[in-house]
Amino acid sequence: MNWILENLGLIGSLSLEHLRQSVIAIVLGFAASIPLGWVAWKYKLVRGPVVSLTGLLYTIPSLALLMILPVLTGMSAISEANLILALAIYAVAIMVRSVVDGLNSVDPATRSAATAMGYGTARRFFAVDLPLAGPVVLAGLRVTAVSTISLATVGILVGVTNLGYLFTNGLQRRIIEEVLAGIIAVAAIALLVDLLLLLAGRWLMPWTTASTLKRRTPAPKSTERAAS
Amino acid sequence: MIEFENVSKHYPDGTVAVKDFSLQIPAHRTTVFVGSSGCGKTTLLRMVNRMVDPSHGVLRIDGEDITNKPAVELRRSIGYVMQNSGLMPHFTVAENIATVPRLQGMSKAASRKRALELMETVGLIPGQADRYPHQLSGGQQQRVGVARALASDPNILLMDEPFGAVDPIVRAELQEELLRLQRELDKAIVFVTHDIDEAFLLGDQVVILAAGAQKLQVGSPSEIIEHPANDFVASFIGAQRGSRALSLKQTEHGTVLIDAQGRTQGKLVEDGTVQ
Amino acid sequence: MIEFENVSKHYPDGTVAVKDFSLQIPAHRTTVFVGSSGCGKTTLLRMVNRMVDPSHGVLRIDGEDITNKPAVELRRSIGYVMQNSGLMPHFTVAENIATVPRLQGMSKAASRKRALELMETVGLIPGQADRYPHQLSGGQQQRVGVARALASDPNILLMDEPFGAVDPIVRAELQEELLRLQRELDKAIVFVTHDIDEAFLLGDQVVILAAGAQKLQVGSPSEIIEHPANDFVASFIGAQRGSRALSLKQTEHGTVLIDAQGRTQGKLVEDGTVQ
Amino acid sequence: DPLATESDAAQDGGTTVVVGSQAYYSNEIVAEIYAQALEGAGMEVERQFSIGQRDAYMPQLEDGSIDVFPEYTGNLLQFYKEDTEARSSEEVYDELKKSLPESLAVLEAAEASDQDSYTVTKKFADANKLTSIEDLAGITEPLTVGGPPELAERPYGPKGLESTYGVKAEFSATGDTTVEDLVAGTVNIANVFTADPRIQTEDLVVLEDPKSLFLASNVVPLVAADQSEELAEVLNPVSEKLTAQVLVNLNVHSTVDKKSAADIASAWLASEGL
Amino acid sequence: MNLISDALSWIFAAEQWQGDGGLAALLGQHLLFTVLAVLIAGVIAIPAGWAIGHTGKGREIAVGIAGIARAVPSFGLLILLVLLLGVLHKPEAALLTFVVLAIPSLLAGAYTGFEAIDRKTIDAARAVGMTEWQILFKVEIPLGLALLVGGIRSAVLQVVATVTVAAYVNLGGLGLPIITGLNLRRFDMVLGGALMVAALALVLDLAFATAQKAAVPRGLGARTKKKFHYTDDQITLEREMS
Ligand SMILES: Nc1ncnc2c1ncn2[C@@H]1O[C@H](COP(=O)(O)OP(=O)(O)OP(=O)(O)O)[C@@H](O)[C@H]1O
Ligand SMILES: Nc1ncnc2c1ncn2[C@@H]1O[C@H](COP(=O)(O)OP(=O)(O)OP(=O)(O)O)[C@@H](O)[C@H]1O
Ligand SMILES: [Mg+2]
Ligand SMILES: [Mg+2]
Repeated sequence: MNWILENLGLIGSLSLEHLRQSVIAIVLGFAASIPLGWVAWKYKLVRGPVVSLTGLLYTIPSLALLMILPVLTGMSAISEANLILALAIYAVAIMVRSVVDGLNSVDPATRSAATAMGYGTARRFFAVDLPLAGPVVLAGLRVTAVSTISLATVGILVGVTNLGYLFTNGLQRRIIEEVLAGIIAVAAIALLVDLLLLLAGRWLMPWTTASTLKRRTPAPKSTERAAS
Repeated sequence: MIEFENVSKHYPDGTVAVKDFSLQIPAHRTTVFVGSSGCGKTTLLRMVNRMVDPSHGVLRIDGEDITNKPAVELRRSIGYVMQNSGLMPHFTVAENIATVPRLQGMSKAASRKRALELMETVGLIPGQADRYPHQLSGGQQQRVGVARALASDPNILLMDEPFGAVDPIVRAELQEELLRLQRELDKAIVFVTHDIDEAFLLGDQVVILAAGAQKLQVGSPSEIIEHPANDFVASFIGAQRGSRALSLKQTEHGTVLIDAQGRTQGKLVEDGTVQ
Repeated sequence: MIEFENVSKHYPDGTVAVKDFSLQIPAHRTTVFVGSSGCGKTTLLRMVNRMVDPSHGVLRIDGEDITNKPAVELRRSIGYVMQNSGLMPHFTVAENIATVPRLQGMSKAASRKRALELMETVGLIPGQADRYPHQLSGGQQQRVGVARALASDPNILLMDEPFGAVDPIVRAELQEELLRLQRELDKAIVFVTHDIDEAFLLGDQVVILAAGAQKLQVGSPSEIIEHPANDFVASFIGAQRGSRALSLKQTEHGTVLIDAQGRTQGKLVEDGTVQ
Repeated sequence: DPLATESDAAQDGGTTVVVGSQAYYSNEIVAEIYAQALEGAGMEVERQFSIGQRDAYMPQLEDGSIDVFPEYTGNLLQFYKEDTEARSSEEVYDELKKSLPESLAVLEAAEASDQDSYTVTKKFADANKLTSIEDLAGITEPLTVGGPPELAERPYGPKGLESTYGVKAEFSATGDTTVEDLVAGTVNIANVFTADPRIQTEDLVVLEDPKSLFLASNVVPLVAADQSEELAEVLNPVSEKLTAQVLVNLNVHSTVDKKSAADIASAWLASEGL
Repeated sequence: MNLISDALSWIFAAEQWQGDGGLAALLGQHLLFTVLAVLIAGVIAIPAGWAIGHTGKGREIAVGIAGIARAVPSFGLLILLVLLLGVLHKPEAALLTFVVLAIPSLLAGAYTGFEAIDRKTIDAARAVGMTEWQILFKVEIPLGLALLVGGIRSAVLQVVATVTVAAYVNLGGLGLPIITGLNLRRFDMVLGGALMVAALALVLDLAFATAQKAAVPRGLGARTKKKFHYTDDQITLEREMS
């Protein structure tokens, strides 16, 4: 534990780096997934291919992607931009599907009611479809955020410094606390971001959490069990 | 006045939902479409606000072909209430009611004021304005649905089984409320149900439909009960009450009316005033 | 005979669903619990097959406290039909019907034979035996539910709004069917509904309940209509038909009965036989 | 490339010296020593540490976004001249100077070296009377060489071992745990860097390399040619003090005492009066 | 495009497939690790998930554990375990890492499968007199199977993609050419290895998609297709966990 206490500064600055890289990637991936997911949802024909192709991106080993991307984009392999782009691609791989699922989860009756009241198509998308897809999209975003933050550590293998540094450096120097500190820091950041997203969701989508004042008949489940 | 002229609707999968349907729906009156499931009631209704476009034929409102008006505008000018209310789950009650005024560009404050007025009209208390739909009972949700449909003060109100999902006691309450509202508002209401009792209670004009939106009988409730057009109508209007053929029976508590199975259906009072 | 003796049920969240309820339910008769939503009907019914255990009080079947028998066995010996049928979606019609015989160890072949017999009893054709529930209409699914409940030839049949989800015409059909079945089978049927018309049609004994399963009135349909215990019952049994206070009106088509609002409710025939 | 933030940071630095390092703790210590020494001489220093493999950082040195980098003469020479014949420290250093691109220069090399070696445990060496790689040829038991995965393809890897010394050995890609694997016995020959402190702490024997399979590889500052004069003033004295034993000691401070590179560097610089 | 053709010719070179370090052996190792890890994780997570789904208890704990498991970087965990267990136990360390990776999806697949079952169906099963075990085996497991297979599917995909790091600790697998190529600047090797992993993932994904369709009980044909379409993947599973 000594090592951790003596290197709090290092852990802190790496954490900030890590957070910055991950957040940019998450935001980029999210921004790209909304239109992609919308297209996939709207046009049934392209849905299958788009969803499976983006899903397949997820299976490309991260190390390989980090080395191959620079060849395709011309950017330097060790640049932060390269890592962020790779992470954003993985984020898209997860998010597109949840955007499609989210739009699918909107009750067609609600959508039809909106049309019946005189919403135009574009207006309806932003005022009705997107917010109502929100909870599912948010759930996807939370998964994306956590996995992006944890995945970002591989950046160190191509020379982008973040909390992954503690893993390779700890291994070379055989300092177990250093590796452990890295894992804890990554997990803590991931869970923190997850929590922030959850809170942001509550704030942005108050209807999902407003309590049901009328007593909802609970599922009979629990009492049966008591009875059997 | 709404006018259907030889209207048909074929869905892309080949279903003929409406076949050569013509009807005049008077203003300031309630017209009820009644018929069993799948006979085309919803399709007829949704043609009025162009949620469904007819395959053939013409629909006119006050003499003008409705295809001449942009669909979006037309819809904003017609109230529409559906089963399960169709409320936006992410809007509060007030926001839901104010939807159309907002779409028409009314300011936030003015539209909220309007929403609160309407809540009173339909019997909701102002304290519920900032709730979300799922925090209301089914009956209250339907009231919000009605308020929303009334928000732009439309001449026409379309109601598709608006009370189908609430329990009988609340339903009776909502029906009474609608009768009261209609006395005040005087809209052209087109109402869809498959409950013949509801049709007779609410309708000035009742249209009994069979598959393909075939008109079996059109008339006032009394005309239909007293003179069913054919056996099918007779059995249809009787089906839901065992039978409407009643006879008198003397009991120690007074004269009651019994149906063909000998079950008591009501109590005879001397005149038409409430007992 | 089923006997409720001072039975209460408090749910863990504090809801008192049933408060000190006592009732005798005769064998070979249909007893209907009717009341508005949440008044405790389902809770009462589910106590009979120990899906819910009472917090206080005793329930006896033919004199024996039901807690003396293992719940699983008790349930197999009591038929239970619920709204939306509660069929196993992954079992065929025949498999669904044969569930209890199979649980009781009957061979596959014998239980299938039994299932086919029962299908006939409830008016299903044998060709539907190998369908899955979702391939049937709502009404047919309810028939399967009834057949399944009858499979072990139980003395008691519990039915919880079994016809609540089907449309009125099919509902009328199923109600007739149940009346016919009951004439044949002679079970103790406990039936839950919130439709007073259905209660009066099916019940030999009707129990009108208010919140907390408070008994407002117990009696035959005629007794209740002719002599409602209090104003609440009077309005409850009237609520669903505008009013049951009818008066006579002469028209050119003959004498009709009109309600307090002047709406035609039926036609007078000279005697109790069907017109 | 506008997206490459590292380059951005460096381009504005006429006055700032950018010091880089590999993602290798020992290299990082040396880089830190350079950085602190330069700071001591009043220069602005920016650190771009832990950049990974040579392939990754060389382009940045070549384009001037990094100005100083601790390098190893032999490995660097091979990067530019794969088939080099040079083997001794001097040969390598001389040839390296000729092979570098114009924009780059090396300052004085230190005595300290951190080069590839074949290493065995003391026990294994004693049992088989090993002092040199040549001696391996006489061993009958199956041999396995552990090392980073790419050793399989390197000229001094198993193929070189066989062609130069006639030693046949299997290869096992033990990567970052090569020394542990050697100690644990999963491999009996390990490709270890000579400055690895565990050669001492774990009682290992570096086999001699009479036929020069490996190049000598001394620690050397690789710098931007246009700044080499100012930098030499500061870094040559440092290299002079950086002996083989010093480098091992520094590494021990890192792995055994778990000190940070910065602390190790400042302590050493202070003790040497630099 | 040049790169891809280089990679393909690297893959299809006959000598690539032979010997201890050949692609055939690496593919075998990769599969073996995947299968073992998912099996072990399944033995732990599936019964646990079923227990949670059946009893409705312990959900929060499961969500918490799964959340943490997902937040732990596999690469770091592998290193930590190698350091803790020692080099002689690298295979165990790697396996444990992959098991941790697979658990969240499997757990979620198992209990969301149960939770997605209409409560009325289970209520009815109990009411006709099924015992708790009968409910489990005759109703819940068959009806929850499709979502469970979905969970297995996403666990397998995640593990397949991650087993590439096994090469980092000398355990072979298709990550070996990637890591070797990385240090040698041999892009044909890097891309070739990546393509092999992606192809393996694709094949497994297709196999599981088929299995998942087959796992939908026949009775849940048309009516529930849609529902399963939209719950058949990891994201949805994860969503239901959060
Ligand atoms: N979008 C559609 N595509 C194809 N067929 C449709 C569509 N909408 C309705 N139908 C079919 O058209 C017929 C009439 O449908 P409609 O919804 O108008 O009936 P309805 O009288 O409102 O029935 P319900 O009482 O069940 O609401 C039905 O057979 C229905 O299946
Ligand atoms: N498991 C439970 N836990 C807590 N409260 C419950 C539970 N089940 C039912 N209740 C409550 O007990 C009361 C009676 O419920 P019950 O389901 O018996 O009513 P019901 O008459 O069948 O209503 P409905 O007509 O809506 O089916 C209601 O207030 C209900 O909310
Ligand atoms: Mg309809
Ligand atoms: Mg109930």
